Amino acid sequence: MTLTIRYFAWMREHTGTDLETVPLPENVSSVGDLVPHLAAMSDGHAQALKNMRAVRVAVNRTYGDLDTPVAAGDEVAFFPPVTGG
Amino acid sequence: MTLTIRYFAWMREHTGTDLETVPLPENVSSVGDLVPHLAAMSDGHAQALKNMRAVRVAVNRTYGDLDTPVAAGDEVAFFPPVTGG
Amino acid sequence: MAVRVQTEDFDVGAESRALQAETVGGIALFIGTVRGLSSDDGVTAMTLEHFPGMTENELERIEAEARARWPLEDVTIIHRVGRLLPGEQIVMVGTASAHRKAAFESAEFIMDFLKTDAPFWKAEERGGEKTWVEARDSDDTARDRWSD
Amino acid sequence: MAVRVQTEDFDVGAESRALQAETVGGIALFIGTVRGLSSDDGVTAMTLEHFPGMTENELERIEAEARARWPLEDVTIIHRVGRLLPGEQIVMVGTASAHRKAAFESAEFIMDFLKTDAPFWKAEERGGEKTWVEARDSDDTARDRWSD
Repeated sequence: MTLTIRYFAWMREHTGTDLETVPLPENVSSVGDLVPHLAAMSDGHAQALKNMRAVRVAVNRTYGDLDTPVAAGDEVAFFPPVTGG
Repeated sequence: MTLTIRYFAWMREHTGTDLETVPLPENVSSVGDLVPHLAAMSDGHAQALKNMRAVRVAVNRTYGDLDTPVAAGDEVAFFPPVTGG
Repeated sequence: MAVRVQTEDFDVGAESRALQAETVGGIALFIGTVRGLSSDDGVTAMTLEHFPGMTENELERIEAEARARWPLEDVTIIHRVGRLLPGEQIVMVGTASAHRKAAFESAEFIMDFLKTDAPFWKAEERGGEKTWVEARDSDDTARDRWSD
Repeated sequence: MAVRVQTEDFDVGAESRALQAETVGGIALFIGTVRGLSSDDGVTAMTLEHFPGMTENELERIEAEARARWPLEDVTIIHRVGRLLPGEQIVMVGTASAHRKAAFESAEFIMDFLKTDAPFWKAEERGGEKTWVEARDSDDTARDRWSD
């Protein structure tokens, strides 16, 4: 009953990790439910997840948003708006 | 008191020449005035210049039309709509 | 699907030849490069990070959308990652079609969506300082004009 | 002004590198090729004729108009003449700019005007028969959309 969480770019630098496995908290069924639990993990996490309007989310490598469902075994990735090309 | 006349592509094949020097006919002051004189030079010329709506004109290497002035020493080129690229 | 994410450079001439075929009349290529010191505010290097697995999925999805919109014979999308110096090539999009309009439009479409949807991030170095590049609204605008 | 009319082939990779510079962020290239036998109604070769002197003037005029409309760092226009076989390269337009939109749009603009204004004519061979290609209304339409 775990989730895989990924962070990229400046969010990775704030959280200090690019990949972590966390237990699926009770009563979490969407990305929006999950974010406060992750933000509570460290000051860096809180900093990274402070402004969710500036963050993009992918669940199982497909773009989602705060309403996207999450369930045990899912990979949830957080990253800034992209700047490639 | 001559003009240099050039023909390209199928017009060149009809007239049988890519370049000819002709005396500037009397009372010719525009491309439109000139065309009947050229068309009278041979059956091939007549054929090439039969439908002037299908022909483009350049005087001294700049696009013109039937109203463009011509004077002694000018180069007048006739060619089909272009098809390069 | 011809999508590649790689650290090594690519050869535009070879990529152009690979897009050529009996049925192709026009090839459109776009090459994005790292702007140099003199152009800008003193960028000395750039590092490109991406989300392996998701990046390829997104590029293939963008390619598939382009192929659904235009009659394309072939498509190549190459994006480099890692550290790049001014003047280096970052990205290439190539499209081959019987007709030039389809080649041009689809290459621009792919670049516009790549810029907003493919999970790449650029960090710029200026002297010893590293700064993450911020996304530009103009890239969203460029993408959104395809949605009519 | 980088305008060339030539019988010999050109190297897209070398041309792309030549367009690169400190101030360049994007290079757009278009390569027109001779469509092959299988695509079409059996063209076995193509001959391109042009009006030496006027051709170069027109290409330089088109380049100058593109440079007046977009902030371009560099432009290359190469057009081959003579006899070409299926698969061979006919034309290349390359534009380099700080910004991709300028590079894309200006390359398409140059191709559209080249197609209608540069004095080149194509004759196609099918077996022993030679036919002059007729101009297409769609090329005039493509050019005219730039006039607003």
